Amino acid sequence: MSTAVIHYIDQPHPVTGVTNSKLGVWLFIASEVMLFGALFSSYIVLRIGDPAWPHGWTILNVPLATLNTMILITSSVTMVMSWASLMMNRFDRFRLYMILTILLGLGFMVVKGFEYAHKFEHGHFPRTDNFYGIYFTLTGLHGLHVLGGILVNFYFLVTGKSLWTKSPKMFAGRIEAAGLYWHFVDLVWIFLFPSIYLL
Amino acid sequence: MEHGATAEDIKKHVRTYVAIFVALACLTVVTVGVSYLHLTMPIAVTIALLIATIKASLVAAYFMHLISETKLIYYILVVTFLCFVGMIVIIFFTDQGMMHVP
Amino acid sequence: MDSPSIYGWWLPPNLSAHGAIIDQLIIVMHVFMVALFVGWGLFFVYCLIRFRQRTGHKARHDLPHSKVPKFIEVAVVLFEAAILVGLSYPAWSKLRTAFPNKENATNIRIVAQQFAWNIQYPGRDGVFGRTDPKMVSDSNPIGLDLNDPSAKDDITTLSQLHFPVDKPVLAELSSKDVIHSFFIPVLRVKQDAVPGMKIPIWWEATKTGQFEIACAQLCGNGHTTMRGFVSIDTPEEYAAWTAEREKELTP
Amino acid sequence: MSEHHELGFIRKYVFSVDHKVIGIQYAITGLLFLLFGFCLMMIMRWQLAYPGEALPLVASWLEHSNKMPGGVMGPDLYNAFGAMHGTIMVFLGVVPLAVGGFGNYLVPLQIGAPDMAFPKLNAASYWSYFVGGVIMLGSFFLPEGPAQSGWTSYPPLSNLAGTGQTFWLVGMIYLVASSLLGSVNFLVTIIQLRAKGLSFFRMPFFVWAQFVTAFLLLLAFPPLQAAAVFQLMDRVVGTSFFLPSGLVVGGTPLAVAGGGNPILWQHLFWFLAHPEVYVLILPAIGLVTEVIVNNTRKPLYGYKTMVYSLLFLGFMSFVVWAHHMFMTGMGTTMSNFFQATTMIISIPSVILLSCLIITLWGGSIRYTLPMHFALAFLPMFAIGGLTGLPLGLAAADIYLHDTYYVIGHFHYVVAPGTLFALFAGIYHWYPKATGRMMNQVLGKLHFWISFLAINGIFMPMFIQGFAGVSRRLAIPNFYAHSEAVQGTNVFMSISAWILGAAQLLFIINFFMSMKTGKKATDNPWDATTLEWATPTPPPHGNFLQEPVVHRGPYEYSVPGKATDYIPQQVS
Repeated sequence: MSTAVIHYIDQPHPVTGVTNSKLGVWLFIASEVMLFGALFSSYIVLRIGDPAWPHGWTILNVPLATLNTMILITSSVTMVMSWASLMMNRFDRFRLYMILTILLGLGFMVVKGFEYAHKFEHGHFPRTDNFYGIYFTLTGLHGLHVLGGILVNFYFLVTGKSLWTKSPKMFAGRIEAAGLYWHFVDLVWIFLFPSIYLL
Repeated sequence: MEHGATAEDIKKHVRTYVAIFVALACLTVVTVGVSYLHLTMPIAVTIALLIATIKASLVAAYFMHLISETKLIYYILVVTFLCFVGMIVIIFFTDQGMMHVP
Repeated sequence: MDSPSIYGWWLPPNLSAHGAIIDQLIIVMHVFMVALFVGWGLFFVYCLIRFRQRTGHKARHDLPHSKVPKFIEVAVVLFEAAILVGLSYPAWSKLRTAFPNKENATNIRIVAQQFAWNIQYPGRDGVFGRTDPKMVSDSNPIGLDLNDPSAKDDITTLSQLHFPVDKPVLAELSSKDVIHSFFIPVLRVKQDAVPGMKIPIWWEATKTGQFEIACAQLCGNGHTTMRGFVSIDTPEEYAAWTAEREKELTP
Repeated sequence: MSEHHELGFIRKYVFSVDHKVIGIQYAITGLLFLLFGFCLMMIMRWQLAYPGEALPLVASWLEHSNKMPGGVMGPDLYNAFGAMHGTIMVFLGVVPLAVGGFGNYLVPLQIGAPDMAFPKLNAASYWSYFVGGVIMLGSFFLPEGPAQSGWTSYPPLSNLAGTGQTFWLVGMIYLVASSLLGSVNFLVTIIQLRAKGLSFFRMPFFVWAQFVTAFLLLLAFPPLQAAAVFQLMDRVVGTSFFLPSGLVVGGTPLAVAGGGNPILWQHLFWFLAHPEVYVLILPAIGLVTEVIVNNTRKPLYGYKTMVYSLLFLGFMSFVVWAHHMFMTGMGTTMSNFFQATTMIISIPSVILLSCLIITLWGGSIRYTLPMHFALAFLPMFAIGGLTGLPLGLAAADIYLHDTYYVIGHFHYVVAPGTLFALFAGIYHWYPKATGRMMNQVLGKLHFWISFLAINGIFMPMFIQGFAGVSRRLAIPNFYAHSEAVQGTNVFMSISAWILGAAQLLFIINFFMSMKTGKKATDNPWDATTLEWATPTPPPHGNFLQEPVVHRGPYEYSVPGKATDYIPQQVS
């Protein structure tokens, strides 16, 4: 067996200055930018092609969505706080903030669930017209990304203790990576919210 | 620990995070308020996108630490942004390119 | 079908006014490509023979950089730019912007459907009748709305395109179901028929004869048998043909 | 992480996280799919050569089969085989073999890394590809058969197709996910895990090719993912993103909301598919460069020029996609833009090819078996590239679009181009992977028969293109202008079957040489790059001690040195 081992897992590469996981997450975010870019450009093309496209605020519940936006922004803050408390060697504070982030994420999904249920009751389905099609597809895909983020955060919450004791720097790097993904998902919602609900 | 963060440093960070949070919340209220004015589409779109870009850059700069990031990540983001703009502009632009019955 | 086949192993004869520039572009490009390929090929084979491994012959680590490849490369780029701006841009803009005006052109509408071409003529009043998807039936494939006065005199045929020679034809191409592609090899005309879009195309035939319309875009199982017939008539034949069709319209 | 305890069979070979085992898994699966896609084509060639006649030998077995009654291939089965031939060869055959197989196996070795940056992610990307492949194969057993609206699956036709299309979409989502995970892995490995002293401009050109390919995969695939989700919503949930209003299918108006735009799918699909075709050719150029430089015993001509044109090619491939869509009713402004970018993108390809040919000047060329394939790649890729020019000019494209000229163009780039480069790669690195050389006689036979047969198939396609024969026609001689060139179809079909037979030689050689091939040393080709500095076959963790790189990748025939090559890691 050779002695070689994969480097730069826990400390940054001397030249590039980043760890493997951070670079990997940023590359993954780059591909997500292209995914949501494609979704947005399709939304633009479809909306231009259809002059009878209704305004978002005539159909959708804007106050509820504003609340949802607030929830997601707060979860972004608690996420970064959980990372900061790891930097301050306060694992208990990390656990508190991570639980908060997960609860806020679930809250976001629950509010979205109510929104969808409300639409379905009134017989508005994705096939009703392209406005609903785009609404359900874009917010649905974003919702799946939020769900993915919740699962990752939950995994780190559960296995956090053992990883933290084994190698604190590596665990802090992983939380930062999870944080980057979570902030990106919040960033997508920051664009999604006005373009669908407010225009 | 990264970039020599002492406990004191992190406390300063925490204060900025809370400040950013307040800024984001206010901007959200503003963008919703503007939408209640039901402005004409071109104006509404530019305002909404402007506010969204400000909020997005706040999140990216402070929460994602892009302020103090390495050159490599900037390269990747610049290339991605160029391809992103290439896709958005040209797909948007193509609709004008379609011929119209004379 | 025409007795001695006019089709062979090279481009079919060009019977349209705008076809000449397309053929010229294809031929010029291929002369350029063959020249490049032969040049490359000769240099390639020469190197293979002269620099093959044999006793007493050593590879040279660093070589004097001759300027020749750079000149050839620049020449190739300039030639390509010349063809692009000189031939291709004008040919394309002529076809896509210089539409003949409606008065002295034969106006037709072509509606592609799964596995046939519906051709609609405006009739004597020169106005196309309104069509409505809900009125489509076996006898009325394009859903012509018969209580619209201007639709009464519209002649509609299935895969039979007739038009007079030496007169531009202004066609409006669309499709009922999937994407088809209206292709007449001898007239050098090819245009996708996209459902939901009405795309104007025009051409002008310079010789009479009977030819075929092919479908160039996969449109289902009948894509391969979706043939239409083009008959380029003299003005007299065309007038006789339209008169015949009008007789069928008035019961 | 190199675990020290011995792994069980399953974890060592099936769910392995070693980049070499995963590379071989990708390569074997890719080769099997290539063979399967090849067989689909060989059956289609029978219908094209003898339209309407029953297949020989097997007609009696298919007497009352519902797919091929009496052994005669109907248009539905022809379209199904055509669509799946394209999908399997591109997404399941060439990309996994070129990027998954060669990339996974060679990149860590050539940059002196013990493994890929994320070994578990590497295994996950293989198994996501495997699931996508199983779904694609599964769609053959559906009552309505697999997807049959072309490998491009343009709506509205693909929206109205049978459930095979839904399987195609779900399979595509898995394949796209696999390529995305793979590209993140490649980029992080190449950026982070290069050995000490291995700067970016000392990397072998093959690693550069994989680097640019990974970027193309990373940024171009997501739009197809979005388009596949939209089409899945259209087909399954009934939305009408790609269905315009007022569609009348089979006499009855379609009950959908309408308002969609079928051209939107074409934009999203071709936004991916053009970088995808560069993903097919860039690793091939990388492989060919390694083999040519090694066998001409002299440094690569214009290494930096080639790297810059590679990067320029990579970026330009994002802004040329609409030259596939000149006929969809495009105005002058857009078509002029895309004609210009298509002409511009031909320049780096010409530079790459010219640098490779000029590398031969002043060399001492050894005609080894891999060199045969690598040298054959050059003129074939030249024909493929050049025939792209008339298609890039919108006016000439009016006549040549969707004819057999297009099929000849891209097959010249992919078949004698990429596949010959992959064969060169297999013959070149087989000794490193198995410790034995491949049989020379079988190899030479395989080369010469394949070379002649492959030109026999694709050269007549240009003649059919000039005659105006449209592509994807199940009955080849239905139109008068296609009846005139029907003779070429018979010639092409016979060449296709000869090519098929020639591949048997390769398959026999591939498996036979594992046991009976001539023993090979660690560096049989006297090469300079790092992968030859490992024992054969390289153990888990690759290098006994971490290599340190002292010079560029191609230091051959340095004057005043004992041997005519100096490996990178020799101090």
